[in-house]
Parts: sequence; structure tokens; C-alpha cells
Amino acid sequence: MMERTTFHRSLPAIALALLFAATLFVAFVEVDFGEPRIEEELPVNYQPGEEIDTENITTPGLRYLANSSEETGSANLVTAVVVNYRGFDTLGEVTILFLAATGVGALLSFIKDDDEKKKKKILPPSLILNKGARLVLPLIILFGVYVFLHGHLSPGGGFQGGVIIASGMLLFYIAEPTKGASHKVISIIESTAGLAFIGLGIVGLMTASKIFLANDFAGDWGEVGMLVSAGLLPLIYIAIGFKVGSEMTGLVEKMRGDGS
Amino acid sequence: MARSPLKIVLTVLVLMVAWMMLTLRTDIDGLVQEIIAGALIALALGIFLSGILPDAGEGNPVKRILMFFVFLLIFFKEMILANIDVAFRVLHPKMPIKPGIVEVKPGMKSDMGKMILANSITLTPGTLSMDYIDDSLFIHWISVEDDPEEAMKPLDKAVKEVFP
Amino acid sequence: MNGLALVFYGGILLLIAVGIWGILSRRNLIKVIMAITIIATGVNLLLVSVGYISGRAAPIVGGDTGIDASSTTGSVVDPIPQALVLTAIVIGLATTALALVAAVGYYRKTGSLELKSWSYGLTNEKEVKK
Amino acid sequence: MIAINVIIGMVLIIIGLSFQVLGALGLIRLPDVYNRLQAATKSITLGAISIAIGVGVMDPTLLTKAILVAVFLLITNPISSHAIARGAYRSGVPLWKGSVVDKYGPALERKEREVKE
Amino acid sequence: MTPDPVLLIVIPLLAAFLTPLVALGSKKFARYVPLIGVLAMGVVSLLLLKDLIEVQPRTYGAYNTIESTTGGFQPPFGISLIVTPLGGLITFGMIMVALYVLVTSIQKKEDDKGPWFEMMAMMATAGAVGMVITGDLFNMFVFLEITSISGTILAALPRGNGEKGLNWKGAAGYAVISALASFLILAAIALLYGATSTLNIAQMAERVGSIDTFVAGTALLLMIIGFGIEAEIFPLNGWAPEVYRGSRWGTSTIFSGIIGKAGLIAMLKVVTVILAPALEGNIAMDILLWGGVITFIVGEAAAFTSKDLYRLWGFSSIGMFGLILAAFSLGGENGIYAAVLIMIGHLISKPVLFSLTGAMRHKDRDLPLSVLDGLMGKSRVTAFLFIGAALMLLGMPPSPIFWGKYFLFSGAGGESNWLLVGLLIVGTLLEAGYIGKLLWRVLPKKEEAKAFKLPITTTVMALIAVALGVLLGAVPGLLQDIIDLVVLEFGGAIIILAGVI
Repeated sequence: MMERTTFHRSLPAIALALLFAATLFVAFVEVDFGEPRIEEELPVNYQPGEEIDTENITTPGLRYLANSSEETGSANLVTAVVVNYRGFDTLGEVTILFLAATGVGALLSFIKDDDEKKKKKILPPSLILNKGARLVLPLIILFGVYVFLHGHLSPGGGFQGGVIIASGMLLFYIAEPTKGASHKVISIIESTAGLAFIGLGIVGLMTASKIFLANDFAGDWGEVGMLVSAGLLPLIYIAIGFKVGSEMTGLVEKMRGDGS
Repeated sequence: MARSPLKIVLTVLVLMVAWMMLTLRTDIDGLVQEIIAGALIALALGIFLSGILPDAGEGNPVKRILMFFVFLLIFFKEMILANIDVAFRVLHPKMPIKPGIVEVKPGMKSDMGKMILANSITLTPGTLSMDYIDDSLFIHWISVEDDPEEAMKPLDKAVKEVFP
Repeated sequence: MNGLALVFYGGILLLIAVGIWGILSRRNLIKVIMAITIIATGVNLLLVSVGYISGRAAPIVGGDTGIDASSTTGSVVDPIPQALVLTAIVIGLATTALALVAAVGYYRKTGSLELKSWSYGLTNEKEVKK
Repeated sequence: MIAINVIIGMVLIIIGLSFQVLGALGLIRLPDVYNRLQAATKSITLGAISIAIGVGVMDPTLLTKAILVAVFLLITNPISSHAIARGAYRSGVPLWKGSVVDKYGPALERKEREVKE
Repeated sequence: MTPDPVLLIVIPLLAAFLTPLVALGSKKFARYVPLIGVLAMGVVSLLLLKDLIEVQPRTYGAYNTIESTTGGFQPPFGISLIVTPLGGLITFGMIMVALYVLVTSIQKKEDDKGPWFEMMAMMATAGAVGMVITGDLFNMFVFLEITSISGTILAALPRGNGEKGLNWKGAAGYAVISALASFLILAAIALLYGATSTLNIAQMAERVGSIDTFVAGTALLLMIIGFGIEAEIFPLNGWAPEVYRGSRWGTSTIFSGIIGKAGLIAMLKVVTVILAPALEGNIAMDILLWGGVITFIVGEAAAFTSKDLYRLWGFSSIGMFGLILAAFSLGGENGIYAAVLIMIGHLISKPVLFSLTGAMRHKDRDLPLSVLDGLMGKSRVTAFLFIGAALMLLGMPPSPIFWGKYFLFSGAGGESNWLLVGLLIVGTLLEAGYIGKLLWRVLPKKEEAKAFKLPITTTVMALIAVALGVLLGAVPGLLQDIIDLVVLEFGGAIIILAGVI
């Protein structure tokens, strides 16, 4: 009975949603799937490896492909785009995560206040899970560090590494419901990493190019493909890794503290 | 959960090996950079995190490391047997199972030993460790035999040699 | 348009349609938030598939892909949408976390998760009593 | 001519896959959560390890990473199936009616009473 | 010296990352960090505005812009920030509103457990500024998200002890709807990127002429829905009254003065620069024009019937957004003059009205209109400020809004668009109706009135704002230079439009 009425009520919604999707579909048909749209400016019969005149290219994607290795020193072009060409976006993105983590903490403090805390006595966590989590936590953190330290060489980067570290901490929180890193430490790491990111951006304002977030050391340190290469890029990713790791840990930690 | 120097050294070594396995590469320059970075990270993590590692018991480290390989041999043999056992039970038309939860008392004292034992029991024929309650391990057994302690003997002994 | 495009765009837009239907027809906040995350997934997939070029490798030089630094053009996919998706995923996560906290607060105060009354202020509806 | 390591890798992957299939079959055929977990854990762990090592053998540059993956699976898989089994038991999933003995239930009750007091 | 516009973003981010660190030491002092941040932003934007009018040599087109690139790559390869005359003016106005809110709420009663309100107010401002000045479409989306996430948090912070949970209702609604908006915008960005292979707004405008009309139309639809939700355009503003009703006066001010305005400007930027040239005729601008007019009428009508004072001001803000949108889309010299003047008048009068309303009661209840009864007898200063600001909002001379409406009517009359003129008169009459109703209540009554004391910071700031409004209303020539530049800027956009047809 209940089901029926909801279904009737949602018929207009279904119609509207399908209409919307159909409109989008017709529009996206124009954007051919899998076609090399960014390569319209290449000469006809172009073969990979041929020299091209990058001066005349105006499509950003194409120029990044052609020039990224020299300009940023990063072997991973996605990282070059994320941290260097569109680094300003990434700064905003880190800020969004920071705002969300801070906001969740602030708002939960209002919710918790009104709550009478009923602490149930529960069995201690299982020994096997607890010790197992303790055993693998260093390995998970090591892997997270590996991912964000190699962001300019292999798939992954600061965000992914940070999330891996936070998932390790989540495992630890499941295994040890009462223990964990302190609020204060998390908060300090979070803010310091954010300040470090902006500081690295300001380095660009100070050095040769006088431009925020410029990567002036791209070619100076190491060759493409080495751990030490790509100038400030790995440093920024380290800051992002710490920041994302601490933020996600903080998010999990705050939500856990609520008990709901 | 004491942070003995030996424990820190071992932790750092294990982490270092894991790092090198992740970053192994052929060119010398790159390898040197990775080794330096890995050493720093492993050192930092080892010093900070060796405190949370489970207690591994006391004993002669060299002997324990050797025994660890013996344990691995036994364990892998049992694991392959376990899979053949599963295959037999699952494919057998009548499904010869007689499940139940039994209780055993493992011989080791260290937390690490208990954890490793429980994990290896899960992967050996017919058994799944459920929980520890006050030093006794509860095991779900797919075909209950008379004396569970007897069946656990070889694994228990091997683990006890490594993590007493 | 080829068949692959039909599968990709059709599936993704169906995902978005499911999400929009959920937002329009459900009143339970948790379900609405679920619908939002479905839309987020759909849009992220859409963004990635816009940058895909069939038969090309991931945009990483050397290492596992074995692509030479001088011949990236014409042999790898467009890196920009992949970078954008990274940002969009994080943003979706932040939004979801906040919406959930607001839902928890709403539930604690009113004992309900229903968003019944969006009245445009024309009526002064009664709040749900706890 | 296919290189010898590719053949070995293929064989390992095939073995792994067949164990995975057996595990899935066990998941369907066996009667209750605990028995299913038994079959699933063992076969899936060995199957996955076998596939990982197989890939490592086929492409030797990945071998060390594959071994690391195998070690991780060996540690975490049994822990997670233990957590599922324990959680299932404590949230009241019953044993199969053909089970012959249950020593865990009474012990758990005793322990819970101790903690509450 | 021209400051780098990127400072407008970097300063608040620095302050935001510093705030929790300082809060670990002293929660009281941490509340001043965002205030200092906003003050610094204000200085930067004032310098930029001054340069726009005087110093900066004309770089391209007929009007001045100040550009800044990030990441060390020239646009379209790096993300650039472009401060146009309209952007500079709005940026300055929004930062001043934020300053008003932060200074006024220094003496506050809410127990916040930290500097969260101040920090989020600053970040909402930073996001809004970023949306207005960025030259990159995806970057605009990122700033939109910064704004809407801090907006959600602001809306969820309870008023007083938050006993009825109205704040959570508003915040939950806003969180869901703004998330929907942002993903629709993201879908539009995906579509436009697929069609043009670029994200830079200027480059996209060059390339968009060759794309399919249907693609452009769909992108237009998505963008109008997405930004329309942020800009509280009817019928996409169902969330807004709940937010205004449940949140603090500061939050309401920020939504009406900063977040909504930024959504409006961003929508105008996207539609006029990118999408209008891709469509035939004047379709895009006509949609905006009639959408704006309908929003104006609906908003003012809802305000007229509203029984809760917070909501009343919320609806009146929605009406004003409609009016501004309609004026901008009417275009031409008269339209732009009208839009800028109405926007300035709204930016000045609304914070005063919200702060006075907020000072009247702090609890989490609806605020019936009867709180105004006999306000004159309770506190003369409050009553005068209230009357002044309300009349300024209505457009009683001397007020910038008076001149704005004058130009709007002459613009609509000049095009012989009598339907538009009629609708605008209806809306204005509705507005006059409810403002008259409020003022009638303010007049002294016979019944005994309890004394009511306005906090000193509120008094000072409101006095400054009302004085500024009167000054700008009496001598509108002070704004001549900058508005002329804005007209040039929009003339540029219209010329592009004509070129394509």
C-alpha cells in the first residue's frame, strides 16, 4: 500500500529526471566519446614522437602533453596539471577539505552538547583484530607515504596517499575504540601543512617569476623520472599528503566521538 | 608494549625491506635516492610507531628468525592442504560437514603469537578462529574431531617457537 | 556515435537521472544525500569519459607505461579531466560529510529526518515536535 | 615462442582463478555464515596470492610489489573474516542446525556479564 | 603600487589556516584573526579599485583590467585572475559587508566554542571574491564550493541556544540543494570542456561560436539552474527562506550580501561572456530578464505576506536579486547604471536591517512582526536607523536605489517595454506595502514600552552605513567613474554578442 502511493507520487519526478537525462544525452552525443578532440591543432598525419611547434598551440591539454616534462619535470602528467598548471585549484580543493573538517568538528560540538552521554559498557575489542591492526598500521602508513612521495612519478599523489594513511587510522580506531591521536596534534599538523602549501606558493612570488605557485626549480633538481625531480612539486604533494591525511583522520575521529 | 632498541631496529628493517620492495628500480642514481628516502621514512616510522606494535615475546632473535621460516613452510603446506580440503567438501555431492565451535588453549603468552596463531588457524584445513576469551581460543570447525588440542599441535608449536 | 559511447554516456546519464529522481521524490534526508552522491559519481564519470581517447595509455612518462617523454603527444589521453575529477571527488566528499552532519543535527533536534515542508514562506507550518 | 616465465605466470593465475571459483561455489553451497566464511577465506586468500604472484612472474619488475601484496593479503584476510564471524555471532546469527557443539556462546555470555558488573 | 589580485585569495586562506592554530592558544584572540584577514582584503581591494579608475594603463578593450596569473603559465595554460571594473566594485562591496558583519558581531552573545563563525564568514567572502574575479571556469566551480561549504556551516551554526533546530533544517536543505547545483554546474563544465577543449573563460568565448546550438543551450540550462540556486532565483530558491529563518543575522547578511551576489555575478559572467554568443538572438538574456522580473514579483509578494521578520528580509533579498538580475539583463547604459546602483544600495541597507533585527532577539524562535511595535518608544536610535535603512531599501530619495529605479524605469520605458514597466511597478508597490506596514508598527504606541539597548558596535556601524547610503544617494556623481567603466565592460560583452549575430 505504502509502496504504491510513493510510486504514484514519484511518477512526475521520474519523468522529469528522464527528460533531463535525455537532454543531456543528446547534448553529449555531440561530444564524441573517445575522440582525440584536443589534437585538432596537430598537423594532419601526425605520428607520435614527431617534433611539433608548441608556440602555435592554444589548446591547453595538447600543450601540456607536449611541454609538461620540460616545464614541470614531472613524469606523471596528471600530477603536473594538478599541482603546477592548475595548482591554484588544488589550493582551493585543500581549503574545501579543511573547511569541511573544521566545520564538522565545530558543528558536532553543538550536537554533542545537547546529548546526555550514555556510555554503554561493552566488551573490549577483539584481541585478534586489535593486534592485527597494530601490526599492519605501520605498513599502511608506509604505503601512504610511498604514494604521496611518488606522486610525480607514478599514479597517485597527495590526496590518495593522505586517504590511505587516514584509512589506516580508521582501522586503528575500529580496533581501539577508546584510543587515538589527539585532537590537538591533528589540528596542528593540518594547519601547518596548509600554511606550508601557501608558503611554497609564496616561494614562487619571491623567486624569479614573481608569480604565485610558480615552480621555478622545475629543471634545476634532478632529471625526469627521479625521486628528486620536478622542483617544488613533490614538496607540495608532501604538504597535501600530510594535510589530507590529518584532515580525514580528524573527520573520522570527530564523527566517531559522537557515538552516532 | 615496551620500546626496546631491538624492536625498533627490527621494525625499521622490516619497513625498509617493504619500502625497497615497493620502489625497486634498475638505475643506480634512482636506487640510491630511494634508499636514502626509505631509510629516513623507515627510521621515523619505526621510532614513532614501534610502541604500538603487539608484544612479540622474549627470546634469542637469530633462532626465532630461523624458526620463522620453518613456520612458514608448515603454514604454506597446511594452507594448500586447506584449499584441497575445501575443494573436496564443496564438490562432494553430500557435503561431508559436521560443524561446531570448540575451545583450545594455545601455549604461547605473547599477543603477537596469539594473533599469528589465530590467523594461521583461519587459513588451515577446516578451521576459522572466532575469538579469544581469557586465553582460550574459540574455533569454528567444519568437522569436529574429538581432541581439538591435538589437531592444533604442530601449528601451535611452530608459532610458539617464533613468538613465545 | 559508436556503441561504446552509447554505453558510457547512456549509463552515466542514467545514473544522474536516478540521482535526480531520488532528490525530487524522496523526503528522507539520508536518502536525498545518497541521491546526491549518486549524481556526484555520475558527473565524475562523465568528466573522465569526456577526456578519454580510445586506445591511449595513461598520461605517465616512463616507468610502467614505457612511454617516452618526447612522444607523449598522440599516445596518451587528455590529462586535464583526470586532474579535474580529482578535485571534484574531494569536493563531493566534503559536501557529503557536511550534509550528513546537518542531517544528524536536524535529527537530534526534531527527531525526524523528513524534509516535509518547503513552504516558500506562504504558510507558517508547525515544526515536528520531538 | 612464449617465454618460460609467462607460462609459469599463466599457470599460477589459472590455479588462482580456479581456487577463487571453488571459494565462490562454497559460498553458495555451504549452509551458514561461519561455514561459508571458512570456504571463502581460504580459497580467496590462496587464489588472490596465486594470481598476484603469477602477475609478478609474468612481469618481473612487478614481482616485489606482488610479494608485498601477498603478504598484506595473508595478514589482513584472516583478520577480516574473523571480525565478520565474531560480529555475526554477537549480533545473533545462529549456527547451522546440524552443528554439533557450541562452546563459544556460554563463554561469551559469561564474559559479558563480567564486564557489565 | 598595484597589489597582485591573488592576494585577495591568499590572505584569507592564510588567516583561515592560522585561525585553528591560534585557537589552540586563545579562543578569544583567534576571533580577531579573520577580522584582520578581512581588513587586509579590504585594503587590497580598495587599492585595486583605485588603480582600476586611475593609474592602470588601459590594457585591452576599452576598459581597465588587472590580471594575475598563477602557477607561472600565461592564460589559457595557467589559471588567471582578472579584476574587471564590475568585479573590482563588487569585490570591494562584498568585503565591506563582511567587515560590517565581523566588526558588529565582536560583542556577541552566542556561545561558539571557537572562532568558527568569523572564520567561515571570511572564507565565504574569499570564495565569493574568487568566483567574481577568476578567469577560469573550473576555478570558478572550486570557489563556488568554498562559498557554499562555508555557507552550509554558517547556516548550521545555531542562533542562541538553537532550541528548535531551525538552523539544522535550513543547513540541511542548503547543503543538499547547493550540492545539486554544483554538480549540475560541473556537468555543464564537462559539456563545455568537451565541446571546446579549454577551461579559460576568454578562450572558451572565442571557441564557443562554432559549437552546436543544442550543446550551448543545454549548457545554458545547466548553468542557469546551478548558479540560479546560489543566486536565489525563483523557482530555485526553496531553500533560502529556511536558511534566513533559522540562522543568525550575520549568516543572513552574508547570504544576502555576499553569497547570493557572487552567484548572480558568476551567472552573468558565464552567460554573457560564454553562452549568449553561442545562441541565436537574445534568448539567453531574455531568459535572465524575465526570470529576474518574476523573482522580483514573487520575492516581494512573499515578503508582503510573511509573518516572520527574518524571513521577510530574506524574501526581500530574493526580490532584490531578481531586480538586479533584470536590470543587468536589460542591458544598455540605463540597465547597467540601474543594476550597479541598486546593488550598492542593497549592499548598504541590508546589513543594517539584518543587524538591527538580529539585535532585537537572539533566541531560536520565529520573530513575529510585533517585535517592532512601538520601537520608537523603546529606543530612538534603533528606530531612526531602522526607518532610514528601510526607506533606503525602498528607494526613497536620497538613496542609490532611488536612482537605480529611476534608470531602470527609463531603460524599460525607453525600449517601450510596457509589460516590464508594469511588472516593475507592481513589485515596487508590494515593496512599499510591506515597508509601510513595518514603519507603521515602529511608530510610538500608547502601551508601555520596555527600554531596549542597541550594542555600541552595531550602532556605530549602522550609523556609518546609513550615512554612506545617504551620501551616495545625494551625490550619485561620486560613483560616475566606476559605473561608466562597468558600462564599458558590459558594452564589450554586447558587442561580442552583436558580432556573432
